[in-house]
Amino acid sequence: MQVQLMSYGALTDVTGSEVFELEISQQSVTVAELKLILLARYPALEGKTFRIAVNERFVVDEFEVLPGVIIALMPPFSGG
Amino acid sequence: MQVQLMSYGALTDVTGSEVFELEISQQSVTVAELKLILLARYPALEGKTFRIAVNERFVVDEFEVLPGVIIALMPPFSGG
Amino acid sequence: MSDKKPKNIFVEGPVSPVKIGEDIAHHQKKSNIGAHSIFMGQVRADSVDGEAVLAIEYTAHQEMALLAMHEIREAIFAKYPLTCLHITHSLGLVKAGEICLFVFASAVHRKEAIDACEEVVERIKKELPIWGKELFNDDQYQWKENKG
Amino acid sequence: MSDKKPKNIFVEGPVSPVKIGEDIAHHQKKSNIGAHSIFMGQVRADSVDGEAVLAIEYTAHQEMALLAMHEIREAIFAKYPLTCLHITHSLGLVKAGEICLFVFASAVHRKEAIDACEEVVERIKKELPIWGKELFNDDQYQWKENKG
Repeated sequence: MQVQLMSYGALTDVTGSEVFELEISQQSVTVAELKLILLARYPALEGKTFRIAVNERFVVDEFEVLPGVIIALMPPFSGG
Repeated sequence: MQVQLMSYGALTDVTGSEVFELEISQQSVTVAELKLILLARYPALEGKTFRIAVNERFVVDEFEVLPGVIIALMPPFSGG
Repeated sequence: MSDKKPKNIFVEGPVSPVKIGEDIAHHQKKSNIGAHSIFMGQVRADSVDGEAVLAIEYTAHQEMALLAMHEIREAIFAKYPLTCLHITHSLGLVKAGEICLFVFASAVHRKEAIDACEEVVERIKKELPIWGKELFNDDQYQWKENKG
Repeated sequence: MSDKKPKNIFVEGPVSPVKIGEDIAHHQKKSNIGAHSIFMGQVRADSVDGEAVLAIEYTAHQEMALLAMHEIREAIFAKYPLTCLHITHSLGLVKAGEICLFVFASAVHRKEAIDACEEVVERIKKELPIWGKELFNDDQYQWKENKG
């Protein structure tokens, strides 16, 4: 399946782009599995603190990522 | 002796004037004695909360009031 | 004479919002400031026995108020690392809806600016010899009382 | 559709002090307001390795930020009896000395306005998905970090 990703803040330096796509061999993965896939593709993510939102909602590691969703990778906020 | 008095806030309703003078038979009185003289002259002061400043400094009951000073009668503040 | 002469804080009538905007703009030159905290007191049209407060008339023992404010300033600057602190209080007539008190504290970080501003407001209300006379229709009035 | 649609809080570039003055002026019609508390964040020309921050470039996950802000608003209005609450946050470039955040809380009494304003500022910093990129000379930059 294909998922669309958006990275924010310092993570855009790691992913190289604010918006990108990821081809995943399975038709569904958990957020925990997605993190491993991302780490394999972007080793510089190692040790970085970030939260994951799926379709504008923060999700836990057990959350099921399905085709067509939009995933946001968000480092600690620094507004204000 | 003669002392000059200034009253502020709600006390001006009691003294009838913001600036007034008081003729005192002694040449020096304590603040405690001054309060009794004021109460005799303005019975409506009875029960009112107010602080006394002499020449722009708050003073205690034992403070000696001498001729020529300016006395301020100040009810609780209500600025802001 | 000390060069730390008490600053005037009084203006005749209300504090102007345009003036407040200009004050804020003037602080943009100070590029070490990270946070501003502002408090404004505004005259409320409180209803007393069915009559609304139309205005408050402020009087003060000005010399003592400026001395007290000076002491508060010194204490606040000793306690908080502020960049600057500006205070304006009205004298005379301030109509309902108009601003009677403006406190403006600026610092590198937000915590100091916020805490200093609040403490200054509390101390002004408690320690400055200023009195408000709440005016109603038909020359009726009552003396304002600050809640603890 | 709910009529409690999240309000926009974002402006492109800095928050204008003139606009802030106008906002304050508009509140003079509300004669039940007794106290306003304002917080403003200003971009500091912090020095890092001898280089000064020239500007901060803000980006946000706008949809999530507006939803988070909406939740904060609801919680604040449930907790404090406020008359009104206005928030503006910059997106894009804000130069050193310019204002990037404006929080404006108004209430009948000062305590509520002051406490609500401070809580909103803290929650905005912690909960809104907004990021600042601190820009130096020669295309150098570092990502801003908010202290706890």
